[in-house]
Amino acid sequence: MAILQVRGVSKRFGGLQALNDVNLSVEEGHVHAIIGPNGAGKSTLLNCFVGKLDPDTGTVMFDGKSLLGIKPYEINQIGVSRVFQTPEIFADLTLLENVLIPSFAKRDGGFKVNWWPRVDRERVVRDHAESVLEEIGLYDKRDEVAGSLSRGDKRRLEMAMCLSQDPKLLLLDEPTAGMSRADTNATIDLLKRVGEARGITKIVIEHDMHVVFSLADKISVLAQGTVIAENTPELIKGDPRVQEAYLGGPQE
Amino acid sequence: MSDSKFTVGRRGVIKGGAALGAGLAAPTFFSRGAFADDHSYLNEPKGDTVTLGFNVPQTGAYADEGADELRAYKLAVKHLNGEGDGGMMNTFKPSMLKGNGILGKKVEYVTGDTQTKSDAARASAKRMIEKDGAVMITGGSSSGVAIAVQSLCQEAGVIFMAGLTHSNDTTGKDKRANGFRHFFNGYMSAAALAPVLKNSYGTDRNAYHLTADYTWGWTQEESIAASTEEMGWNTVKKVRTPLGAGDFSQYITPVLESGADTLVLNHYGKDMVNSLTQAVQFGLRDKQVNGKDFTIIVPLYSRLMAQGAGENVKGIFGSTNWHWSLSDEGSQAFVKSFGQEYGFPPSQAAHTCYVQTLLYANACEMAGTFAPCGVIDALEDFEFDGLGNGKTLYRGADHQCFKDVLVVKGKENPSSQFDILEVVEVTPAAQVTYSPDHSMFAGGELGSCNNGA
Amino acid sequence: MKLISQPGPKTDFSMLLLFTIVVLTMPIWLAPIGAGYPDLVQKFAIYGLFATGFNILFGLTGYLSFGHAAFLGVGSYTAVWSFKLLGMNPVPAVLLAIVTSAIFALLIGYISLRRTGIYFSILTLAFAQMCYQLAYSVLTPITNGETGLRVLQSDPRILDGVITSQTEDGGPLITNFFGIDMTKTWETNIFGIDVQLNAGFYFCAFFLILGSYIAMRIFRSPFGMMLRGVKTNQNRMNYTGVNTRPYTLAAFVISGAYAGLAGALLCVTDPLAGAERMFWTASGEVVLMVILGGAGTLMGPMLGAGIIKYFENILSAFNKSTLEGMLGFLPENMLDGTISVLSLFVGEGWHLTLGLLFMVVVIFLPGGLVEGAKSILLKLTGGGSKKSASAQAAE
Amino acid sequence: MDALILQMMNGLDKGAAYALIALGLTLIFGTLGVVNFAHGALFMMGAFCAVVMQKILTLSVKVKDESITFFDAYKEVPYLETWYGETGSIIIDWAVPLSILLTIPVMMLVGYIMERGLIQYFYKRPHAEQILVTFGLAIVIQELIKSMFGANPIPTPAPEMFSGTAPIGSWFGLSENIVYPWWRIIYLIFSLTIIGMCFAFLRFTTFGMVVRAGMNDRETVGLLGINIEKRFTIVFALAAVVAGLAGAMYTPILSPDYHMGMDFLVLSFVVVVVGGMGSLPGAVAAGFLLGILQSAASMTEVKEIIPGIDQIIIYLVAVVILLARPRGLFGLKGVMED
Repeated sequence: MAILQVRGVSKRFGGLQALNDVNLSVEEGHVHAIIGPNGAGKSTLLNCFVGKLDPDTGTVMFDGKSLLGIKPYEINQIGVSRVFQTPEIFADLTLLENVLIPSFAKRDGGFKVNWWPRVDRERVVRDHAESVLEEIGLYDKRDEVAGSLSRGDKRRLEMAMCLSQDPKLLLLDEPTAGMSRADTNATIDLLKRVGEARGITKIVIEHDMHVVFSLADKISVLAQGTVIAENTPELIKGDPRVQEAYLGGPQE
Repeated sequence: MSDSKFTVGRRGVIKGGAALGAGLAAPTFFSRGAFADDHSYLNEPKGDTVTLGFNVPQTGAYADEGADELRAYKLAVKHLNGEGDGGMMNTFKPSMLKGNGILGKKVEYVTGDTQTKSDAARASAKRMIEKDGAVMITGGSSSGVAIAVQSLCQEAGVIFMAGLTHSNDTTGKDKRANGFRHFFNGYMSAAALAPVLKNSYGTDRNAYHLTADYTWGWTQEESIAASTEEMGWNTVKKVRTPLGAGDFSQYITPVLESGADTLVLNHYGKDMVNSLTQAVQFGLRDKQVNGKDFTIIVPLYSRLMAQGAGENVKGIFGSTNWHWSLSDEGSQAFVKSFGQEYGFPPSQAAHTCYVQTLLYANACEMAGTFAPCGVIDALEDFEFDGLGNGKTLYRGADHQCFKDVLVVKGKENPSSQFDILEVVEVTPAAQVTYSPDHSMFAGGELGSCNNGA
Repeated sequence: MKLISQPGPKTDFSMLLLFTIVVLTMPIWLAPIGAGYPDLVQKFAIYGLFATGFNILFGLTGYLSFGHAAFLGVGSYTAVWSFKLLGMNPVPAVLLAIVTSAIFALLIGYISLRRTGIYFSILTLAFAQMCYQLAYSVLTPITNGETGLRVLQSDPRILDGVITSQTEDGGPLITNFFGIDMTKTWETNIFGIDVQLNAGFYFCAFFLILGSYIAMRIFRSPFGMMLRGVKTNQNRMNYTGVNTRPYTLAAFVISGAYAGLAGALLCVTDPLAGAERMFWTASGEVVLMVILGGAGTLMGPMLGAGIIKYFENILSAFNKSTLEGMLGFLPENMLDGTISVLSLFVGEGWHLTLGLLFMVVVIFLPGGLVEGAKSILLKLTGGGSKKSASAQAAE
Repeated sequence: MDALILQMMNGLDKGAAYALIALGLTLIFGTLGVVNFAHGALFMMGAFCAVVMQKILTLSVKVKDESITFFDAYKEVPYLETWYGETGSIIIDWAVPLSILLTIPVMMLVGYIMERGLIQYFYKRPHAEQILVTFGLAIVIQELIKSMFGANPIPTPAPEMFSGTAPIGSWFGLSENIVYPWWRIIYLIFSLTIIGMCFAFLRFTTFGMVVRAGMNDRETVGLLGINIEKRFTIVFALAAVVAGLAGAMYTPILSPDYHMGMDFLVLSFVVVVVGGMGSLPGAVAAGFLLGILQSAASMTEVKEIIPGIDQIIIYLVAVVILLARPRGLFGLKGVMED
C-alpha cells in the first residue's frame, strides 16, 4: 500500500518551473530514493512534503491525509520526520536532551505547558530516549553538549532524534553528504538496521549512487522538475533515459 | 496554559498564602512585648546627635541643581552647629537657634539620590528613615518627587521640608500635615507676573501656551491663563508637549500663524532651555504680530537652567523664588557665607533648602522636641523675617509659605557670568496670597500629624 | 570534552532549602553591609522576583524583551486600584495584578512574538513606551500621571470594613494582611547586630521563594526543556512537531505575570504607582540585572538585581563624611587623596561605578557572574573546561 | 496649508537628525553585527566637541566684577577678542561650524580606540553581552562628561548670520508666515550631504563594495581572505564620525548636556529597526518617515481627534510597520533575527 501519494505536483518560482507535474508513490516499509542532477527539484519536492512549501497545483497525501496547507509541526505530529542536509540539532543542549525533546513532542503533542514534572522523573520517556541513543551508538556521550560533536556524530544524533519519534515516514536529505567512505558505510548499515527493525518508510535524497543502490527498494529519477523514471534499482541502472538525463549518456 | 496542572498550581499559591499568613500572624501576639517600641515617635534621637536626610537629585537632568541644594544643606548644618559665620542665623527672627545644634544635639546628615524619579526618591527617603534614623527629610527638585516623598513622610511619620517644587498641588490637593513648602507655586507666579505683564505689554494680548504635559505644567498653565485672562488677555491655544521632547519645532511653528502675539512657555529645566532657544530661533522674539512686538514669557525661571539658554533669555519675563542679587540683610548674609564657602552665588534652590533647614531647626527649638506633631504645631502659622523674602508666614491651613515673589527679566548686559537675571519687581506677599479653599488648591486633605510611633 | 548534567532532585531540594534560609535571614546578614533595612530587602526580593520571571523568557527562550517594565507598571496600577476599590488587603491586589498583567502580556506577546530577534525587542519596547507615555499624560485619570496613583481616604475600599477594623477614618492607609500592617517592623538584636524584621519583606520573600520554586520547576520540566530548544534551534523545533509560538507566548505570559506580581508587591510595601516605572530604562534595568547575574541560570538574575539595587541605594548615599568614617584607619596624609579618588565612584558618581562594573563583568566573566564564578571555580579546582555552555541551566 | 508646509519642514529637519544617527548605527549593526548601545554616547560626544571648540575659542582673560566681594564674579573677555578685536568675535561666533574640524579627528580616534580596545572582542559574543558592555561604556562616557562639564545644558549658539529665519514663503510666493530658521535649513543640507557622501563612499569605492558585501554575507567576505578586521575598524570609526558630526551640528538646536545620548538612543534604535536591519537606505528612509509623521501628529488638528497621539506616534508607526513588513522597510534576511 502506498503511504505517500504525490499527484500532479507543480511549483513555479518566478520564471523557473521547479516542479512539473510530479507523480510519486511510496510503498509502506520501502526505502524510496529520489535521485537526479543538481537543480532537478529534489529539495523543492521534499519541502512540499514537510510543509515548508505548498505546491501551486497537485496533491500530496500521506496515510490518507493531505499534507498541503498545514504547518511543519503538524506534519511531524502525524508521523513525518526529517533529517536535514546540514544537521539541525540543539547545539547548546546535551545529546540526551536532544533526543528527549522530540520524544516529549511525540508524547505531549504540539503544545503543552508541562511545567510541573521534572525531566529526570519522566522515567518512560527517558528510558526511551536512552535506548534510542544506545541503538544509534551515542549513549556514552549522552551528557555531552551536542555542538561539540563531530559532523558524522551530529548527523547520527539527528537521526536518533527522528527515530525517537517512531515516525511512519522518514525523510533523509543527503544523509551521507560530506562523509568519509567509512562513515558512509556505517550510516548505510545504521539505516538498514533501524529501518528493518521498525519498518519505517524512508525517502532518501542522495547523490552517492553507492548509498542509493545499497539502500533503495525503489528509485525515482527527477530531471528538470519531472519524474522521468520510477523503478527498482536494477532496472533503473539499465534505463537509458536515466543514464542520459542523469549520468550524461550510457555508462561504461 | 489551559493545562490543568497550571490551575492546580495557582490554587496552591492561594493556599500557601493563607498558611503563611497564619504563620506570620502568630508571633505578633507575643512580639509586641518582646520588641516593644520604647520610642515616643519615630527615630527619636537618643544620643547627642540628630540626623537629617538630604534627598536631592544627583544623577539625571537636575543633577547640578541637586548639587547646589546639597551645598546649601551642608552650609546650613555648619551654621546650625555653630561653625562658620552663621549666615542667615544672624538675621532670622524670631529665632531660637543658638548655634549648638538642634535642642543641644549636634546635627548630622545623610544624603541620597532621587534621580528625579518618584520611586528612586521614595526608596532613598525610606533608606534615610529606616536605616539612618533621619527625623526629617528634605530636598528634591521636581513636584512629582516632592509629592511622592511628602506622602511617604506622612505615612512613615517624619517631617518633610520640600525643596524646589512649584506645582500648586504640593500644598493643594496633595498637601500633607507632615509636609511643608517654602518655595512659591504656579498661582503665585501668575499673581506676581500679571501686573508686571500688564504694565509692559498692556491688556490686549493673545497668548499661546506651550505646556509640559504633566501635573506641574498643567497647574502652572491654569494659573497663568487665569490671571492673564483676568486682566483682559485672550488665550489663543494651550498645547501640551511631551516631557523631554528635545526638539519642539513641531509645536513652535503653529504659533507663527496662530495670530498669537505672546508665547507662554510652561516648561522647566531642559525643556525650558530647548523650547526657549528654539522659539527664539524661529524668530519669535523679533516678530511683529497685530502691530505689537511678539513676546515670550517663561513663568518659572531658574538661574542655573537659564544659563543653558544663553543669550536667548534676554528681555524675557519670568518669576523666581529668590535671587542672589537681593539686597536685604538676610539674602546678603546668605550670599556672603555661601559665596565664601563655594566661590559662587547660591541658586534659588539652594536658598530654599537652606531656609527650610533653618526653619525646621527653629521649629524644633520652639517645640522643645523633634516629634513631628510638636514641630508641625510650631511651624503652623509661624511668622518670621530675615530669610530673604521679607515678612513670611507659614500658613497652617495648607503648610505653604506666603512671602514676596520676585518678577525677573533676562538681563540685557550682564556684568558677570552669574548676572543673568535682573529683578524688576518684588511683588508683596499680600498680592500673591490666596485663600486655602481657592479652586486651584481645593480637594486635598491635610490630615492629621503623624509621629510614626 | 564537555560534560553537563542537570542536578538531581536532591540537589535541587537542598539548594531550595538553602535559598529559603538565605532569603529569610536577609535582614540579618545584610545588616552589617548596611543593606538590611526593610525597604532595601523588600526591593531585593521584589526585583529578584522580577528578574527571575524575566529570565524564564530571556534565559530559556532567548527572546529579549525590552518592554517588561510595562507589565511591572500594569501590576502596580492594578494593585493600587485594588487598594482603592477593594481595600488595603494585599491578597486581592496581588491576584488581580497577576491576572491583569498576564492578560496584557498575552496581548502584547501575541503581537510581538510574530517577529524574532531585534524586531521582537523593538516591538516590545514600542509597546512599553506607548504605555509609559500615555500613563504619564493622557491616561492621567486612571494613572494620576506624574504624581503617581495613591490610595485616598475618600476611596470606597469596600472590603476594608468587612475584614478588618484597622482603617478608621483619618488613619494612615497602610496595606494590611489580615491584621498585619505591611509596614510593621520588629526591631531586635541578633548576635550584636541590630536587625529590622519587616512584615512587608516577609510577604515579598514568600513570593520570591515561591516564584523561585516555580522557576526551578519550569527549568527542570519538559516545558522548560522545550523553551531551551526554541532558544537553540527554532527551526528544528518546528520540524520536531513542536508548535513554538504558544511555547514562547506561554513563557512571555508567565514572565509578564511575574513582572505584574513584582509591580503589585512594590505597591504592597509602598502603595504608590508611578508611570516612570514603565519607562524604557526600567525595562533596560531588568535586562541588565539578568545579563549581569547570568541569563539562563537560576540564581544569577537575583544576584544581578541585588547588586544593581545595592549600588542604587547604598553606594549613591556615600558622601565625604561616610568615606571619612570608613577610612578612619588610614594615615592623615593618605586619607585626603584616597577620599578624593574614591568619591568619584560613590555618591553622585555611583553611575560610573555601575557602568564600570557592567564592563568588567562582561569582559572578564562571560555569561554573567554565576557562570563566571563557576568557571573560575573550575579553573581553581583544576577541572578545566574549554568551552562554556552559557545556555545551560546552572545550579 | 502653511501649517502643513511648516510641519513638513520640521519633519524633514527632525528626520535629518534621526537619519544621521541611524546611519552610523545601522552600519555597525549591518557590518559588524554589534548591538551598540554606546551609539548615543558617540552622538553626545560629538555635541561636546562643539562645546570644547567653543571653550577653546573663548579662552578668556577674566575681568573681576569688583562690586561683588563674596565670590569671584567676572566678565570673560576672550583672548581672541583682545588680540584680534572684531575678527576674533567672528571666529568665536563660528565656533559650532568650526567644531567640525575638531569633531572629525576626535571621533575618528574615539571610534578607533573603542573598536580596537573593546568592540573587536565582542563580534562573536552573544548580543546580550554586547548590550551590557556597550551600555556600561555609555554610562562611563556619560559620567566622565558630566564630571567635566556638569549636568546642565550648555548654550552653543549658531553663528549670528544664521540665527534668524529664512523667508521661505516669500521665495516661493507663498504666505509670509512661512519662515524657517537658517540653522535648521543648514542642518538639513548638512545631513543630506553627509548621507550622500556615505552612500557614495560605500557605492563607488572598493572599500565600500567590500563593506556592502559584508553586510549581505559576512562569512563569504571573510572567506575571501580580505582583511576584514581592518575594514571593521574603519567602518566603526566612520560610524563614530557620522554620529559625532550629527551631534556637533545639532548643538544650536538642542543645547548639549551629558544625558542627550541616552535620550536619542532608543529613538535611533527604533529608526534603524523600522528601516530594516542592515539596510542603509532603510535607515535614512525610516528617519525621514518617522520625523515627518511625528511632526504631523503634533498638529493640534490631529491631537484633537486622537489625544496624546504625538507622544506615541513613533512607537505606533514602528509597530505597524514591523507587523506589515517582518524586516522593517528594507531589512535583509537573517540580520539580527536570532
